[in-house]
Amino acid sequence: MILPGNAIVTDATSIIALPAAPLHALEIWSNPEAVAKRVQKALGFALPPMNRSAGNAATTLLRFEPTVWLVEGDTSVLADTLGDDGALTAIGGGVVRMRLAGPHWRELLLEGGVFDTSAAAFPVGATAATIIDHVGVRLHAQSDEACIAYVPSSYAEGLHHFWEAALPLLGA
Amino acid sequence: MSGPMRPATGEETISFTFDGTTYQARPGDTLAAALLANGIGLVGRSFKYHRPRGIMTAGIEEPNALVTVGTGGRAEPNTRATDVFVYPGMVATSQNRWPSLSLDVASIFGLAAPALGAGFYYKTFFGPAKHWLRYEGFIRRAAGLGNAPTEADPDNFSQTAGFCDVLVVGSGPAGLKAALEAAEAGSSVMLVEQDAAPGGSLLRDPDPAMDPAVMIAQIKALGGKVLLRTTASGYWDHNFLTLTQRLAEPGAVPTHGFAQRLWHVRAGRVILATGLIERPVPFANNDHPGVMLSQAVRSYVRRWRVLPGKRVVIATNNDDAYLTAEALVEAGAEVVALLDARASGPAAPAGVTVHHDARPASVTGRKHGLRKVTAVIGGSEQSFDADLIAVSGGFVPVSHLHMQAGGKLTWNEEAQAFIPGETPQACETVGSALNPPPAPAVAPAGKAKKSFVDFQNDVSLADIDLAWQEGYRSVEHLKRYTTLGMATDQGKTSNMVALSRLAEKQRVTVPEAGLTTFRPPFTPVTMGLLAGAGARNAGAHVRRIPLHGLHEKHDPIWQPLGYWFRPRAYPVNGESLAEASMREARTVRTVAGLSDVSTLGKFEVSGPDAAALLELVCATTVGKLAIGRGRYTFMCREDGIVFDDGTVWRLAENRYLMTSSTGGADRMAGHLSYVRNSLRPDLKCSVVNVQEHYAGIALAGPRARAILASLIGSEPPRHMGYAPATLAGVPVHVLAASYSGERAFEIHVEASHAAAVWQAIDAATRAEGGAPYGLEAMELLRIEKGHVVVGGEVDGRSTPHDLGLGGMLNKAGGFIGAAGLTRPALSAPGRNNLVGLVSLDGPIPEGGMLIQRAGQSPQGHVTAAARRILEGGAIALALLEDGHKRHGEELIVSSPTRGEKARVRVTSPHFYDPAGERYRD
Amino acid sequence: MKTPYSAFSLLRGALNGQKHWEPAWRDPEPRASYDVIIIGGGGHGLATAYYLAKVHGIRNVAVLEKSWIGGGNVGRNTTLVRSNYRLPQLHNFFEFGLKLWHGLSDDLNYNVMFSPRGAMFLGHNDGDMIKLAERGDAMRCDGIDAELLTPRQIAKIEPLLDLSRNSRFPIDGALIQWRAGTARHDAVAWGYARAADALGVDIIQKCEVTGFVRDGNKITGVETTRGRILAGRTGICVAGHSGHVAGLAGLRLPIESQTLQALVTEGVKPMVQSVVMSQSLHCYISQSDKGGIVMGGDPDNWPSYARRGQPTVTEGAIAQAVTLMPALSRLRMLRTWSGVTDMSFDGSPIIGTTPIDGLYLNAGWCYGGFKATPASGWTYAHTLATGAPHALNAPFSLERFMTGATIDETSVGPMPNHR
Amino acid sequence: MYQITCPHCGPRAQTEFTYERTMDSVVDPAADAQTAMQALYTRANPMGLDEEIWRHTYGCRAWMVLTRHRVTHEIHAVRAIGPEALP
Repeated sequence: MILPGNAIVTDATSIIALPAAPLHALEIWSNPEAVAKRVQKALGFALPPMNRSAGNAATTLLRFEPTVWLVEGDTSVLADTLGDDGALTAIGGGVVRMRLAGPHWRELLLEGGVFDTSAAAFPVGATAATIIDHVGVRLHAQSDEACIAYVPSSYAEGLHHFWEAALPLLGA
Repeated sequence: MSGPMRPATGEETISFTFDGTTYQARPGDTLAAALLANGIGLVGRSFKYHRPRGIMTAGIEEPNALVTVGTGGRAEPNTRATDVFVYPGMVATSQNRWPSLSLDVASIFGLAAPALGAGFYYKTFFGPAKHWLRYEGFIRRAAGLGNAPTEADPDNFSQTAGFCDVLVVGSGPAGLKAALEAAEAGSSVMLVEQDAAPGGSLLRDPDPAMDPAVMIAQIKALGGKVLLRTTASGYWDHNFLTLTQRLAEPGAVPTHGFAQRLWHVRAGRVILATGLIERPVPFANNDHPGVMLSQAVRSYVRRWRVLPGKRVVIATNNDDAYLTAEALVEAGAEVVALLDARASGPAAPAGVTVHHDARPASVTGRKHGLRKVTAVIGGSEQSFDADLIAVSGGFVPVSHLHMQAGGKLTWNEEAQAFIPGETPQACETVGSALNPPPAPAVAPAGKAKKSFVDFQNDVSLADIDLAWQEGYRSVEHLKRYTTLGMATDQGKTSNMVALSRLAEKQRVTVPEAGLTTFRPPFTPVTMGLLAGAGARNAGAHVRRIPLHGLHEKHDPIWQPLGYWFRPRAYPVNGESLAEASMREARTVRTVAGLSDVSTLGKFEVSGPDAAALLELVCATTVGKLAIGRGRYTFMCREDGIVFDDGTVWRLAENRYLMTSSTGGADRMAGHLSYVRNSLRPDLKCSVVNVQEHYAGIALAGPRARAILASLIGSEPPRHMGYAPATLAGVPVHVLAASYSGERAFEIHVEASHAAAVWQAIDAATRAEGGAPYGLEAMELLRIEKGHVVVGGEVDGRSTPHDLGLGGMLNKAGGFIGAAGLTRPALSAPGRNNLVGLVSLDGPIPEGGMLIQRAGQSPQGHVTAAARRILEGGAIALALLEDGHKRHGEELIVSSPTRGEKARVRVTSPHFYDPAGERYRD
Repeated sequence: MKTPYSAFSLLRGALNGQKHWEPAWRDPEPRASYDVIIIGGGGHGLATAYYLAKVHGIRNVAVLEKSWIGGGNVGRNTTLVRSNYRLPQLHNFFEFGLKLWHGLSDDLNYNVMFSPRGAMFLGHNDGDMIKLAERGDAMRCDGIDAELLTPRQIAKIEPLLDLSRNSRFPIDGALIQWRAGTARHDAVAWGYARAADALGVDIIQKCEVTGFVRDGNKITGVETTRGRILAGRTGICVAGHSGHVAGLAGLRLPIESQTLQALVTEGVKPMVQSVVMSQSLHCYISQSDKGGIVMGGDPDNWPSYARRGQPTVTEGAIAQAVTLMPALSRLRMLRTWSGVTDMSFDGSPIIGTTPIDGLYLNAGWCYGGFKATPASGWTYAHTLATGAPHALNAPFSLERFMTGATIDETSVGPMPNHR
Repeated sequence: MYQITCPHCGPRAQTEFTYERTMDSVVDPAADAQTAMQALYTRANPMGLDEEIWRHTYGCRAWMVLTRHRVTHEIHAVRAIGPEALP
């Protein structure tokens, strides 16, 4: 049962929409190994495997799909690495990045969800696409204190309200 | 009946009301315990005959003591008094009685009972259906139980995902042990208990070797999650379970606004420690207040320190009831007789007379309890003065979840019970449900007519006999004919009693007689909980367009379109929708207007095989487009029917933009993905959904080109041309496409920068005398131009030819739908074709039927109606049988539901600038 | 001759302990051969047998049921009866049935409790209202009752609907068919069984068809768990399992089996008067005579023969229902159940001949078969008696899919799961 | 609610997935009309195992073929379909 007094912990959980940032879909349709090598050379780090992230100060790559990476930040070095094996397409206008911060973000994401966000199943550095309250969202476990949710812009306000409403339940 | 024993600890610190009278209760009391402590035995009325009913059990299986708890939007009708814990200020009200619980007029139905046996309603009330409706109104008012609230629910309900290695259901001795063992082995454990206190049978029969509180603390210390007041209500495929957790008692104001929580749990393994439910005993008037299950009596005495009766008869066919005798004697009650149906039994407590080969035959009662119990002992009748009878007809393992999981049951002859057997899921049953105490079959001793089996639905042994006599012999027929097991207790106390009667009738064993299946939920579940957050929005969030806030400033009329909301019109000076939209359309025809088209489906297709993919999806040729050019296209389903339309633009050598309709955008995204990844994984291309990435702004009208030229500082592309540009300092795509029939452009801009672009175009357009326009004006413009719209003329039943698009089909074929289109009926005469209609008198009712004369079956219907924007006069688009060949014919549009009618002439659907001269430079 | 059902006879029973009632139907052993065998003792099969005997005088008929009669979809639906379809082939067919419903209790001498309490489709915006008007106009032009309601008129019938403007799906109006309503589903199966039995039809329970007896391209009988039974004509009538049974004869059908769930709440005093549906949402709400709110929604959108649904599907339907009628929130879901439905590839049924001589098919009812019971039985009986379809079921041929003459009310095309 | 082991994401809840069609109803765009319509309009619809195309629509968006039992709902096998991809 919920006991009075839990409001103290919930105060520590916040949901903040981050400012718009350049986001691209990087898709590779042929010669994936060769492209991966070229990309690694250009970026200085390897393309992350499924449901993982990798990056440096300028660019973060998040893998949510078998053939597509979400690129956050600078893509200038990538264009030349793809040739006829892949393409970059801008998508940032359609995504709102929401930062769920505080010790209870994993619990918050279980509300209306179906995906196991426990540290064992979804460790720091992992990414996952799932559905929360009927909305398709993509998650990136940044740290034990924060997760970034990539939410379709049109649903961002609805989902924000949904999460705000659920805050009183956290830590129960 | 009962005086409270209640000495020792605890004080009556909680006030609550029942039927308006204030009573006191102790913390931890169920409403049933509190009522008994206050000497109240009459709690409710039965469903059919309105017989007086009391408290029969101490748990979720209670069939009789149903009350409404709470008020207003929080009122919960049909709440089991045995399954609600009293809280300060609780308001409980009895149900299904008028004018009062003790004087219920409808109890006269009991007098008519001989005529109202099982299924009586199938045999009478004949005549026209309308007459039945009248009888039915009376029956409906008499039936039902509590009243539904009439107000909206003020509380929220949470739905939460849960995951664990081991889920243990039930915190009795077996459940506690299993949960602790699993936790000690390093598994993540969830332990759920429907009661507010852990312990299960330990609360009634304490075991010094097991302290529930200590074990719970150990489980928690090992990281286990313990959920009290939580019922595992559904066991679904692949070890998925739904748990319902009460965060506040029925009717109570929840601490944080959430009344209950629904857990969606995926468990590695499930351990069911669900225990037993005691079986009642059929005898005459066995439904009267003062007839109680033996273990329930023991619970009230031991757990709640309430004495439900002072002079008690115990009737049993097993050893367990002897423990009840012990408890009663300890508590100072007089056990006037222990009737044991068996020839022998264990030793009884001192002072208790045991009668063997003894069965209860009938009871008589008074308001809150019994007066007399009559038994058949050895073959002769004997009566006892008693205010309570504690009965035990054996035990039924709680195998509901096991069966929901697909598990089998095996028959245990000794216990006359079905025991959980094999299951196809990772699930096992432990504890007493596997080992019910021996309890032999006993033939009922009382009159069948008043020996109730299903208490709540007033089904007696006689009803079962009648169903059998009339041929309703399969257990499912029996259940449906008599309504047995269909009440809110779902047959928890009645199923086995009924099944043994059926077996007796069939002269077969119980397992041969059959078994009904258990389906979720285990106990009834609040609808608001199942709705969750969706109770407020039907599970459908509103989708906001990027410029929602900007439009809001103009206070537009909003129009829902799927889950989106778009401005329908921007009225000024108190204009109506019709006035505003006509003004906006006129502005577009004469000056220029701008409109938000952000919700259009948009897909970027890139790669060497991009054109090949588009040629597959689009039914028109698109592969030969020059860079910087676009064209109108449409897409067919595999059966050849048009399902969407849009445009395709070649942005660069290997990069295309495809647009599609708003309503079909999600479907198109799935279709494209299927075609690209499933049908043609060999293609070298990428399809990216950019619907939300780009906001879209349409600029249309004779001044549109000049306005745009001034904004981008260069000549915009000619009709069906594409060019990148910079507008208000923001990079944009300019697509010269016209939907309105005027020279027009779509400006696509990254959504996060759309406001600046809209404001710049808006200012420049207004400066020219133009204005923004909404969906309604767009509709007027496109109807006049004869453009089809998905969901209107593109109705999911029309071919390209039907819609006048046949000429644009890719002659080479190879597109999806080409094969389907060859089917003969798709080119047979009599198909509905797109036509225009011009009214010869008044407005044309949209959706109206096209007929030649009154009384005739329709030959078509109006898909969209409008007024001509500059010339005036009513026009419409319609789908008409063989319409292509009927231009010039006069018909009637008839709308009987609206009492409207118009005479019309069939024309071409292109009313405005059919040659397309206005948008060409 | 069976004792006719009447109030008088019930009262007589009050004096004799209702001892004078005979079994509603016999429990005969199967004979070696019949003129017509109907596979499937559901509502449609029993109705077909009844009309074969009553209308066509063909009484040497057996209904073979693998389990107990009425245990399939006729006992698992939400009991809606209506004819308010947009397309003429459908509304004319169902209207013929609706007329039979209105006299069915008398015809069968069994109260099927058909209750014409009205069925309304709510509209939530202008687009919905035009679609509803279009449907109503199509019906009215063909002589079928339909009426548009304003929110104020709706409030009088269903005061507990959320009629406020700030609802997520505000209610702009409705299309009501007053002659539509609900019936007691089990009683329909039992009523037809009792009446057919009285005319000499053999109802054979626990008799599963395991194969067909074939002579070239002709079916001459069936193999069953109770032996071989021969027949002049054999009619499949096993909606939900049509794919399976037709498969025994080597036929592949334009049908995919899916699970459809329904639920009922605990009983409460009258709160829903009519049958409430929605043009934009996918739930339907009515109240049974016992007071339970009966509800359903979309099917589980993938193939299944299990009478076992997924919880999230019903949760979605309940969210819609509670949004429309917030007073449902504190009622409790008492029981859920599932049926297996034949999802056809245009959403309309199939009643008619097959490419195999002597074999007939009644299938593809999607989630709307209950209301069709009388019309389906009537036209299928005609088809089985004459070897050719009745005018009302002629459009519902099996061939239509290959020729393209599909009847697609929801206009979603060949994939039932896209519906 | 099923648990479907996505070849790319591992075990996930069914609500993330959508069912598309059976393998036997895939219409080859190059097929002749008769073959195409047979594929589209007839199904084996077995009361047993069948191969079905599903998509992890609300997850990794990838397509896969499930071998699934129509009565027990047991998923016997899942295999990925689609373009070649890195692990």
